[in-house]
Amino acid sequence: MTLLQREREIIVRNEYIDHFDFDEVKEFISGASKNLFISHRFKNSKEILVQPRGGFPTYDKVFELYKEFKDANVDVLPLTIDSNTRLNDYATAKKMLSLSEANDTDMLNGYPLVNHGYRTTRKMITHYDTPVSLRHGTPDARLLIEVALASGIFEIEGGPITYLLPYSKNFPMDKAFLYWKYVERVCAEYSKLNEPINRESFGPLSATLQPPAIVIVIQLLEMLLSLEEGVKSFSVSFSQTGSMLQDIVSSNVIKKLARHYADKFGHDDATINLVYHQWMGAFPYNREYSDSLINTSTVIASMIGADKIITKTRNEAFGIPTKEANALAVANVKYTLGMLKGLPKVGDEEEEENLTNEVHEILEAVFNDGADTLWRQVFNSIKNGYIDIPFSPHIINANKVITVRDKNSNIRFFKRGSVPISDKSFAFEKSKISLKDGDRVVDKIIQDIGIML
Amino acid sequence: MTLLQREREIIVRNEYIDHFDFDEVKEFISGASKNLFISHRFKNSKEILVQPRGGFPTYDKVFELYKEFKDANVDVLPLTIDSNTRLNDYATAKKMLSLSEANDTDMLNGYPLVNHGYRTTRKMITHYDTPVSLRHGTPDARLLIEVALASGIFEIEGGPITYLLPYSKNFPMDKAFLYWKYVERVCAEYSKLNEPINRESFGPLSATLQPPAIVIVIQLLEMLLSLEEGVKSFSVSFSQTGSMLQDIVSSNVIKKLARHYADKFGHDDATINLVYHQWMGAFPYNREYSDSLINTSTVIASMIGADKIITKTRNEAFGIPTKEANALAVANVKYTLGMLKGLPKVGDEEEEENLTNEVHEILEAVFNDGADTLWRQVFNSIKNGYIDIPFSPHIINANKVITVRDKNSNIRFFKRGSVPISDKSFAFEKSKISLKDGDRVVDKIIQDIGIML
Amino acid sequence: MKVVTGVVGNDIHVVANRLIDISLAERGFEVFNLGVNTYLEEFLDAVIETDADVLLISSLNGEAEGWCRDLQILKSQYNFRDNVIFMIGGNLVVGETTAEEIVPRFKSYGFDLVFHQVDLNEGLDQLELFLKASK
Amino acid sequence: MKVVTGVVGNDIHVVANRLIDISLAERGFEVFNLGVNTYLEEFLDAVIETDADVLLISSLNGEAEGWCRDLQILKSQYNFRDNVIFMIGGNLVVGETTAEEIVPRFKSYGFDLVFHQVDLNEGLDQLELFLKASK
Ligand code: B12
Ligand code: B12
Repeated sequence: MTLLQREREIIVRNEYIDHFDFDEVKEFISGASKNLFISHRFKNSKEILVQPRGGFPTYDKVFELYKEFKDANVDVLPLTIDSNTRLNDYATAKKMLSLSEANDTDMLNGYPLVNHGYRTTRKMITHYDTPVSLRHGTPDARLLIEVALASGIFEIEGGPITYLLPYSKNFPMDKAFLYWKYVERVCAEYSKLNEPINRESFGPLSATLQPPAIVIVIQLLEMLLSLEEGVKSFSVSFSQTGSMLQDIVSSNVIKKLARHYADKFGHDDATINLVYHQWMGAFPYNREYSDSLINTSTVIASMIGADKIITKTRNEAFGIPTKEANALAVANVKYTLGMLKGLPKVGDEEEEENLTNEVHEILEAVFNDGADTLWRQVFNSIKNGYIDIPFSPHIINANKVITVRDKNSNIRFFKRGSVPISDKSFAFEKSKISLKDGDRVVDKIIQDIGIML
Repeated sequence: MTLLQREREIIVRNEYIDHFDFDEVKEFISGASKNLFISHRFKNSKEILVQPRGGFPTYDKVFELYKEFKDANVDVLPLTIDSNTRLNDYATAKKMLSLSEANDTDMLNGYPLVNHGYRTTRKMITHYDTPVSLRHGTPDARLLIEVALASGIFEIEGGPITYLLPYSKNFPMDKAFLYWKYVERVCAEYSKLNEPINRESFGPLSATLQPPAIVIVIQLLEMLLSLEEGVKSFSVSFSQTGSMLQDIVSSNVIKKLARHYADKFGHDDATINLVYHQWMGAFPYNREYSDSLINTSTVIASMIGADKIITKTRNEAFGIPTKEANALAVANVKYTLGMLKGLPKVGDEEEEENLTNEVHEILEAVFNDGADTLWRQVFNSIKNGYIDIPFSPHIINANKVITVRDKNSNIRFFKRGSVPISDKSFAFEKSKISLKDGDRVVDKIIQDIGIML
Repeated sequence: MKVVTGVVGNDIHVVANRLIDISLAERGFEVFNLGVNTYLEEFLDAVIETDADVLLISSLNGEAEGWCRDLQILKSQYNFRDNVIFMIGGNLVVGETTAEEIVPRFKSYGFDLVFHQVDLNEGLDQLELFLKASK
Repeated sequence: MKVVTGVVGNDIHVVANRLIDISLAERGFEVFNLGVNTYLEEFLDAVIETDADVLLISSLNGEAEGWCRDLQILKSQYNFRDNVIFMIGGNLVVGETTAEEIVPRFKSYGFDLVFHQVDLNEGLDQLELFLKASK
């Protein structure tokens, strides 16, 4: 038995789950319908796949949610996990699940997958015969992904950086790296049985004034950490920046560099896809405007040639959307995508060159770190502020980078902190910023956060 | 007294209007607020101006409509005229107006401007101190525009071709040309007093599978006919084609050629603006989809750098919108425009070259016609099918052109009829069309009309 | 079977009219298309002249009511043979009203078949069913 | 005036928290920001330790109710000096509920000022008014 397999046996020996039958799971995955694999859909579809967000405590409510989504012609179903499960607190999840079932109210903000178990969940997933994507935010997702994969969920979102810096205050970062290594390896193993399991990184991060250079660096690093463990299908992602031009530039650069670095590290056989998140920042308290915002980001997704788009709803500012509002958003997005065909190729040489330089500059510093493994180099780079995201709640984040928008809403470095972009790149960024005399940076930031309000 | 002035005196001596005081009107226009002139707004604003459609029978209802629009931050107010007035049937308009006033129901589908008169209407227009655009569809608009200009309406839509071919079954075309010559001259005269009066052509035509080459040819010809009479501010326009790429290509070509031909004909001092109409074809019976469609066309308007956008509403498929639905559309469009800044310049060389060639080819044939004046050359060109629009109800239209959409929704010539595009240009068009074996053209056309349903 | 069709009143919306023409022909009808901007009397004259079995009126711009509410009266003046079917469809009123409200109203004006915001193919299917039933 | 602030429960929405920190400081308050992911007991301890005049809690992810409904009980266990103001704001429940329903509920839990989906500046204006009034 390999070391990994021994660890897996221990992980699944958990009082909250029934006996975990690895052989049966292996057999299930080997024979599973191709339709469950998003990697298969990516290969055989030229259209942008549409995926909403969503999850409810009970099996029945998720089943209904999926029905609603299917009627709206969804391409990829989401399974959003509740926050107790995310923190490995299966006891509370169990209690809240029974309360939810008994009283017909939602006592959890997502689906407690571990408690439901793979035997039950698999029924639903094979019933709809549609790819499902696991949306969680769990630093230690080992048991969760075992159950997910056994259920037929063949896309796993997250990563040691992107599910940590925006989602946690003090979870130890080294543990996050090691637990995610486990996730990558299990995905890699199963990828040999049928179509590949797809891994997806979470590019939106804190969803607030994130500089594209940092986002792309993190995407590329999580990609490399994943491919390194044998994953063969990976999605990099980012969210609408607030500037159509910056989205286009980001897309062109991330597509080019993802392929470049994957090849450079010897992973020419891996497929890399691009996922675009509709606006992830503060939404207006106005459903009409929210619809307009969502539609605009759908148009941008088409223009940048994303492979998948993850949708929001008109209820975003108000609260978790009903299944109806959620499905409506999917239907509208599908409608708009349907009308956008044969779009022109767009770019901006100067901007793309600058962004490419910045990414190379930061990555060079990461790769030059003296540590012996890539994950330790990344770890050190975050610790010493080479990688530093605005508005992270995590104590390890340097918080020295300050970004503001230029007059065309592009996000620019105002302070670079310890991020090792060159003086030339930084000068380019600064040259775009026009703060008038007497303008306070904090007022500008508040205004820039609220750009869509 | 000039001949024109003599004609004007006769025109305004009409039993349905009070005494028309030319001197007072001249004085009013000379001293009118700059804010009433859209030509002035165009000069001093870099933003896309937003203009809805709308008009009701009574003064009070239009006053309220305007209030609603102003609250939604409108840039240009519309005044849509009822269909009796359009046909110079002021008697019926008068009767229906009194009925509307007495019973508080709308017995007219627009504002009977002639019956209301300029003294009354001017009050409303100066009250809002915002440019107003006259939307009618009147072949003989002589009296109408006298009253409009005297009221403070300083933009006049229409033209001898664009208000004829899509709007009439058998109004004599030569009369249309002569009546519109009057309109141009009056606009030109008044343009000397203050800011220029703006004239706008109606590019959407029948709003159904209109080939961009024909649309642009007609726009350029109406522009030249207008500038020829001394108009100094003119807007060419077209409506969303259904393909973002084709909109971009059309925009680039029309901007370039409008300037080119204006200069070539000696009108270097004239200002030419571009107006974009949101989708003018069949709307879905689904308000959500309609919102998505409207929003997408707003994004396109931004991308093509239109100077003004004319909006639709989510009620389009159902019936004439309420003032609330109409104002909501304006607010949403303004919201979306606000988020689109610094967009990339986009184009497609090959497509633009082809479209430019087609326009030149058709115009060359028009200008080579043996007639002595431009309007007669145009007249002949329509009669002999050089200019031929699909889905015109007018008996003079050749109806030999057939267009279908290619796989990216671009509108292409399938049959060119007598339109004098070169074999090379036509071959380019045909090469894009992919009708599968056994596909019937009529099924394709039905499908292509219903592209947004 | 002969059908007279066209768009009533000052309405110039021609697109549906062209499609109706084609669809009727395909379904085997002999079509007399008067086009847009046709007044009720012109329609009735054409029915007499062609000895048509069906009069199929379109209206899109909301004017239908004004132009058609006298159909009953005109019908009694003209001397139609039995079994002429009077049919109207399109967007029959200004603003928004439900079909439930509109259909009975237009039937009371003398129409046998009324279609408000209904697809033309559905309408033509119904026409054929109606023809079969009334044979 | 001393204010203790932070985001309650397992909530990691940090953006408003950063802005509140800045705005309070600008308004002349002495701020103790405990950041996101802070439990009610930690807040109350901090109020005691710093001898704060105001406790300003944020909650965005809908968890507020679960974490705050025992405030009344805890208040009676701690020995607060008079006039400590308890304030909460953000997006206080999961899903959608009206402020009319939420405000009284949270007041019954022991909060003096409750703001559901209210801009922070408006909330801070209200706080200052409240402070003036209770002087
Ligand atoms: C294209 C269009 C135009 C073009 C028309 C070009 C032309 N010559 O054909 C232009 C821009 C010139 C135009 C002008 C005007 N239009 Co217009 N136009 C439209 C639009 C956007 C699409 C119409 C269309 O071609 N549809 C495609 C065809 C295939 O479908 P259809 O006509 O809807 O018909 C379908 C059914 O109704 C049915 N059908 C039709 N006839 C029949 C008959 C039977 C028996 C059956 C069973 C079914 C049936 O079959 C068709 C396919 O399913 C509609 C709104 C919409 N529907 O989205 C407005 C609309 C019809 N127009 C409208 C109006 C008011 C006007 C104007 C008066 C201007 C104004 N004030 O806005 C002028 C009309 C001038 C006049 N004299 O009539 C209104 C009518 C209002 C109402 N009923 O309450 C509409 C609904 C827009 C609106 N919401 O305000 N228009
Ligand atoms: C950005 C964002 C994120 C980022 C957060 C990054 C970070 N670390 O900060 C990411 C993507 C990581 C994220 C994650 C999640 N999020 Co989130 N997120 C948002 C979003 C889009 C914007 C929040 C924001 O930054 N706004 C800008 C700041 C300045 O404004 P604000 O936070 O809204 O606060 C304003 C007021 O509330 C007020 N205010 C705040 N505190 C106080 C206090 C007082 C006293 C006063 C007077 C006023 C006040 O002042 C601010 C300015 O006006 C909102 C939706 C929205 N509002 O548009 C959802 C939202 C808050 N998230 C939500 C949820 C559920 C989650 C997740 C659980 C994932 C999920 N299931 O969807 C996780 C949370 C994990 C966790 N442990 O908490 C829900 C909450 C649901 C509810 N209340 O019913 C929302 C409403 C989205 C939704 N409709 O579902 N999220």
